[in-house]
Amino acid sequence: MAKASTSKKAPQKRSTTKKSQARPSDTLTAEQKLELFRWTLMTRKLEERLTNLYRQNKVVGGLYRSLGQEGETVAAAYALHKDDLVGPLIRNLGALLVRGYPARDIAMQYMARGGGPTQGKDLNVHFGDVHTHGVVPPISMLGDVVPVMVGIALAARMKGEKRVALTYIGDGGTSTGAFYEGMNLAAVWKLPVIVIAENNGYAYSTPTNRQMAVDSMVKKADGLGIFGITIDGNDILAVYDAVHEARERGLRDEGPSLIEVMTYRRKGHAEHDMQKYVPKGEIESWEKNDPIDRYIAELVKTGVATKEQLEAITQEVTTEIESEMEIALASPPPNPSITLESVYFDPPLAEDHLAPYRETS
Amino acid sequence: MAKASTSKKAPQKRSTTKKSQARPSDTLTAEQKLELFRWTLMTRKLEERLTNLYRQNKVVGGLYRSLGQEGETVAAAYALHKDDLVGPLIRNLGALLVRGYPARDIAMQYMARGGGPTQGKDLNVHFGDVHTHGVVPPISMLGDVVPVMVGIALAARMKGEKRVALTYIGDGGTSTGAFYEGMNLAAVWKLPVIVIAENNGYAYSTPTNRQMAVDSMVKKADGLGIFGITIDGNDILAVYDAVHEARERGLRDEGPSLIEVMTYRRKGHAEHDMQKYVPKGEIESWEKNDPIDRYIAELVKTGVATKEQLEAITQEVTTEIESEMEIALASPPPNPSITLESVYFDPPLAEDHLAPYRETS
Amino acid sequence: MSTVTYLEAIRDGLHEEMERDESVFLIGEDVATYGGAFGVTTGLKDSFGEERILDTPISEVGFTGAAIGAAMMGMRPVVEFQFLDFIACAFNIITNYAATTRYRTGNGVPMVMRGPMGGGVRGGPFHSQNPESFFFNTPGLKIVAPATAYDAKGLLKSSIRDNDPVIFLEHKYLYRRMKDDLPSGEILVPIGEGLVRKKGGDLSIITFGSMVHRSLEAADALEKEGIHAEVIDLRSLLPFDEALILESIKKTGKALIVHEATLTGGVGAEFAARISEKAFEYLDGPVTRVASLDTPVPYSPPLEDMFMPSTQIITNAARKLAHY
Amino acid sequence: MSTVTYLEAIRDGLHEEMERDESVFLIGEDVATYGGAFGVTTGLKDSFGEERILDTPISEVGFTGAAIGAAMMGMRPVVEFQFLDFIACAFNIITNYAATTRYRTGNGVPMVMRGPMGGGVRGGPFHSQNPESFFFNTPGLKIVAPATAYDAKGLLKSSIRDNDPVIFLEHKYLYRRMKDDLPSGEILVPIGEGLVRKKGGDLSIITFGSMVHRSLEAADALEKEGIHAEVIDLRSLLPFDEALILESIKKTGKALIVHEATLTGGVGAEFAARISEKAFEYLDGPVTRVASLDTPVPYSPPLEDMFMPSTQIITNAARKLAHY
Ligand SMILES: Cc1ncc(C[n+]2csc(CCOP(=O)(O)OP(=O)(O)O)c2C)c(N)n1
Ligand SMILES: Cc1ncc(C[n+]2csc(CCOP(=O)(O)OP(=O)(O)O)c2C)c(N)n1
Ligand SMILES: [Mg+2]
Ligand SMILES: [Mg+2]
Repeated sequence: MAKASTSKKAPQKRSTTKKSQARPSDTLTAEQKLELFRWTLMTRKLEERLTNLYRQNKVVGGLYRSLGQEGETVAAAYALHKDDLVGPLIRNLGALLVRGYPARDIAMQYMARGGGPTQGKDLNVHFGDVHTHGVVPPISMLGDVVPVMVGIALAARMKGEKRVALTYIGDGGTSTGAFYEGMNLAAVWKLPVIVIAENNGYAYSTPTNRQMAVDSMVKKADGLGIFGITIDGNDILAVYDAVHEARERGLRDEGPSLIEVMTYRRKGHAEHDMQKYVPKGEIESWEKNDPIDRYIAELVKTGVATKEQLEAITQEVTTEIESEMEIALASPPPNPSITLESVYFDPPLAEDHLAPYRETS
Repeated sequence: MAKASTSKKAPQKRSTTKKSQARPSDTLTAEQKLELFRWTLMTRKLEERLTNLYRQNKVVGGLYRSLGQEGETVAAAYALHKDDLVGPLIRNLGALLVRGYPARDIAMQYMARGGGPTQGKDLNVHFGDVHTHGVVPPISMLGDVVPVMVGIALAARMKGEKRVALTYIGDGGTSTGAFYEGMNLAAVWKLPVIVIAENNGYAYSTPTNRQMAVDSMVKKADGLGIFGITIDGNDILAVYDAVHEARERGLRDEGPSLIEVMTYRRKGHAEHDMQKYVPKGEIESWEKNDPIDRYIAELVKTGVATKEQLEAITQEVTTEIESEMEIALASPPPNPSITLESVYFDPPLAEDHLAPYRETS
Repeated sequence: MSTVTYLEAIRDGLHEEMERDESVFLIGEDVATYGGAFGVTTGLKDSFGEERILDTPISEVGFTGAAIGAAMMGMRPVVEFQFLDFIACAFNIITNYAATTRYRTGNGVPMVMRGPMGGGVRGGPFHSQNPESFFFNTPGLKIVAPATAYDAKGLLKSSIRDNDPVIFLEHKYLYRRMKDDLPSGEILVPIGEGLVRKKGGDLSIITFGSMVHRSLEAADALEKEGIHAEVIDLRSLLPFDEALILESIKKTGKALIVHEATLTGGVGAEFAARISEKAFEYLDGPVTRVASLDTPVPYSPPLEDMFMPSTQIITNAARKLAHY
Repeated sequence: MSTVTYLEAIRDGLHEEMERDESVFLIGEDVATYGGAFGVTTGLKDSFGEERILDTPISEVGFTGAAIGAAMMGMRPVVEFQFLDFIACAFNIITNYAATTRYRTGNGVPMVMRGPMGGGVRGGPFHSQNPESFFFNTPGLKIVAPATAYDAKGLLKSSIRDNDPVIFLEHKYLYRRMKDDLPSGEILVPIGEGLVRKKGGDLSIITFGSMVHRSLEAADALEKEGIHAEVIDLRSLLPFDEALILESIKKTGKALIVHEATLTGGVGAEFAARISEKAFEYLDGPVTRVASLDTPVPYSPPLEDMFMPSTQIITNAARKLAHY
């Protein structure tokens, strides 16, 4: 069996448009470009704050970071329109912010508080409402969100609505049969499904070359008969461009797109993972390729903002997160009485079965 | 969604070896070439005889034909060595013959007789013994045989044995997650697994272009990072060549091969299927491309045998099948007492639970 | 009034609901052009077009997942499994996605998962299964199992209108063997309500699906011996009509549970457990179960006949219990 | 003698069996380099190499299928599911391929499927499940559920040597909380044999896995009130020790069944059904069950605590039954 090696170079391609052509991101206003900055930064700052809460034992269970990947998540979600739908997974916290969920919601989820979107019934980013926020609530089983997004796009087409459905999946998640069956359906039915395939080097401890035998996930797209492209996932505007184009293709009934974003998971699978399996120097080399640093440089270079302006936004974001965390921390744990609620639309089936034994001794 | 159209041309490629190079089948002796003829013919004749028994209500349940596909099944199995393993599905009856199961076994299975290899516990080609015949017993759920063959190849490698594992799968079956997950494992671990992907136009009533968005299953191989080739499935020696080469690649630790064989299912999914969904003339056009007719022409043209010699073999085969059927028809139904046997290696768990109620009233 | 088979009743139910509600659609293998392996959906493509009757690739996770997504968006998908044995391939996405989403998020996933199940047709181990127990320990799912053409139609229509995922078990042995005269008006059978198919005071036979008919045959045979069995057709399994069961047991004091799935871990155990907990004081005999033998479903007729509960065996068990 | 945790006992069992028998190997996600999500397999790669400790892509059907194929060839694979909740993804290939092959062909598929299951660790709906009931109605499978370090090791070794597919349920709550002094010699706990953990004459508590410990706590509490509960740890669920259960009930006349999975359709129903059929004459009170509430497993501590049977609830139910 092949030896592990993850030192892949991030390719330089940015979009399908030729060098000479205008890129979709060229039409973004300075305001929009700064909004992109703001969400990306907020993702990072919020996760940092959550790590803090985790160390204080306020987070219940594990904590999963997207350090180094915040850009692709946010840019992809940002390229969608209001009516589109997005299905974020654990490392796509940023998409929830873009979609309008306040930081407190995520914090309350992580802290298992009653004020969180699932009232403490489910954890971390496992929430979402297709009607209010266009967000599809995921489950843990990797791959399953893909066919669900296909059904979302199918429903939109049936209703005559022009909406696309975007989800993210890790290199590891693309090994699942659910991913394959879902993508094949979307391919045959030419549905506007966009998948951001996050090639971040690892699935838990397993490097990408022990996960698949292809050297590019574009080949997986070819194998499905759909559009595929590999882009630099730490180049925020490149991700924006690729999703923008995928969206247009989808709405022209040209079918799904698989966008492989080359990026890197700089933290372990979860906070407890000590990353012993990571070769020396690998993390450091990717630190130099940080999406936020790069975007700051780009914004400054292209004159969208000065360093001082970006610093001001950073201050704002930090302040906002602090006040959000205050609200989250003030939320009490859920009331046990909700445990039996909402299993069905109809009343619970076996409300009474432990009741006789609940009286104190 | 795309319109159905199945009028694909069978491509002319025969093997990966260049025109000028020697083909593996060149080294087959006349005897071997006639053996190939014999098995292919026996497959057809046996299935015809089973159809007969089906019409006489002697077959219990459905009957599935491989008319028009007998060549690829037999040639692929024939290209294996004795120690290799094969996992035939419902349309690969011929592989069982090649592997040494007498026609009676298949007939007894189809007629639910006690003398059949599963003693009437399972049906049609659902049998096999890896130890005695190198045959892996399939289950109905499509795709599942693929990861099982991967495990077979894995076990052989662990034991240091040079053996390959071959299975067949329909165009429809390649849509399953089980197929994908299994092939991906084989790809990552570079195991000698060979898959004959039978592109026979339909999965039940569903044409191939409603099953997948690729125009060639070689693209599926590309998507998995494995070797893939499309060949003319009704060219018996071409199939032999492709499997022979795949086998050698596998034993050189170059990983799995996907061989798409272009062929056609000339009968319905099962005997009860009236094929109303088949465009006019399609079946007839494929009748002209019959694998047996073509092989006969080739054998005669290349001087391997005369028409008369082939006619003699045909007579022999017919006679053999008749005597086999006699034996099969003489087999009684199984004794009900075996119903509880062999659920476990250990004695059955609940042997007694209906016993108290079995006494006659 | 018109006489329809169990199979036609399902087709009619689908037809009526698709006409009534634009959000209902059908998805599965070979359901459109071919009309389904058993012909349940024959003609629906002509009435509703390929936009609402969707042939799929062979991908149980794919199309079940697509149904879940569509249901989230307010559609009401009906998923056909070509044989219900293949629902096993979608077990994960059903129990983990479809079943939990309302609980977790407040938004439900209204969808029906249906297909031919059950034995007696010499289908062998993979075309004969009774999969109800697989899903019976998963809160969030509903399971129904009609025994007659009337209930097949009425329960299907209720299932499609239900706001949660429903597994609709069609017994293929009954497809063409059962017929009912159906009134022309709307038929709706509420989920969760059982029915006394035959009244009697000596013992209660609690059953559903194909075994309703064998149990009724057994009850008729016993009648001649002066034993009066009450036969309860549960119709719904999750939720099931506990009140109806308990009421009957309180009258008869004896419970015989009959199902076609294998004994150990079959849903009958739950009925037995409820009875022995909640009607303990009323019991005049052991709670008895008759179910298939604990083996895979064998194919050959003598084996399958030995495997499945026969009318004779049900009769014997009922007699023994009555005489207890 | 050495003191080992439940988790270490499993690791030691794996190590011993891999040393004893070359055909044993381990396959699963992150089991080699990382040593498994919970560290159960830490160090095994160093001892046995990557040839026998195989990290897989994320493909539960793929690697379970591969284990089936290898088992057919005479190997004895041990499959790790990173969390046992994910065994749902392989439900089809386990119940249809692994479980039926011996019956159909005479050749069995010896393999062990193991992983961390169960709640109480705030894992939420998809990292806390008790999946035993999913597989309980599938003849051909075996299921074991150790409650102590001793049994974890002894049952694992027996499972690996068993000639049929065994689902080995490791309760993650017990991984580091349970410790035993293990003798240095070979430990083998036979599959199918339960154990009386505490003797008593007033009622029988029938349980397994994590609930053994809460049941023992309940029994201790009741002791002070003068109520003597017998606590039976089934250890194996399929097959389960019916004789031991019946023997105890014949003595106490009262059965309380406790498990962590949700009530409706849980395996406890089967135990209740067997008792009410086979020990009917001995029963002095209703067969009672205490199990989790019929909902998905909620995440937040107050909800999960409400959801799962507490020692207090078990005590109350046992007291009520004792006083019946
Ligand atoms: C079907 C399934 N199997 C196993 C797991 C356990 N698991 C959770 S995350 C993970 C690794 C995911 O890797 P990847 O898809 O590359 O995403 P990343 O963590 O890199 O973002 C695994 C194995 C799971 N969630 N679902
Ligand atoms: C997982 C699964 N889903 C559905 C079926 C029902 N089924 C049996 S054969 C068949 C069509 C198979 O088509 P293909 O794979 O192309 O093989 P062919 O019949 O053409 O040889 C279907 C849908 C099945 N056996 N397994
Ligand atoms: Mg990854
Ligand atoms: Mg086909």
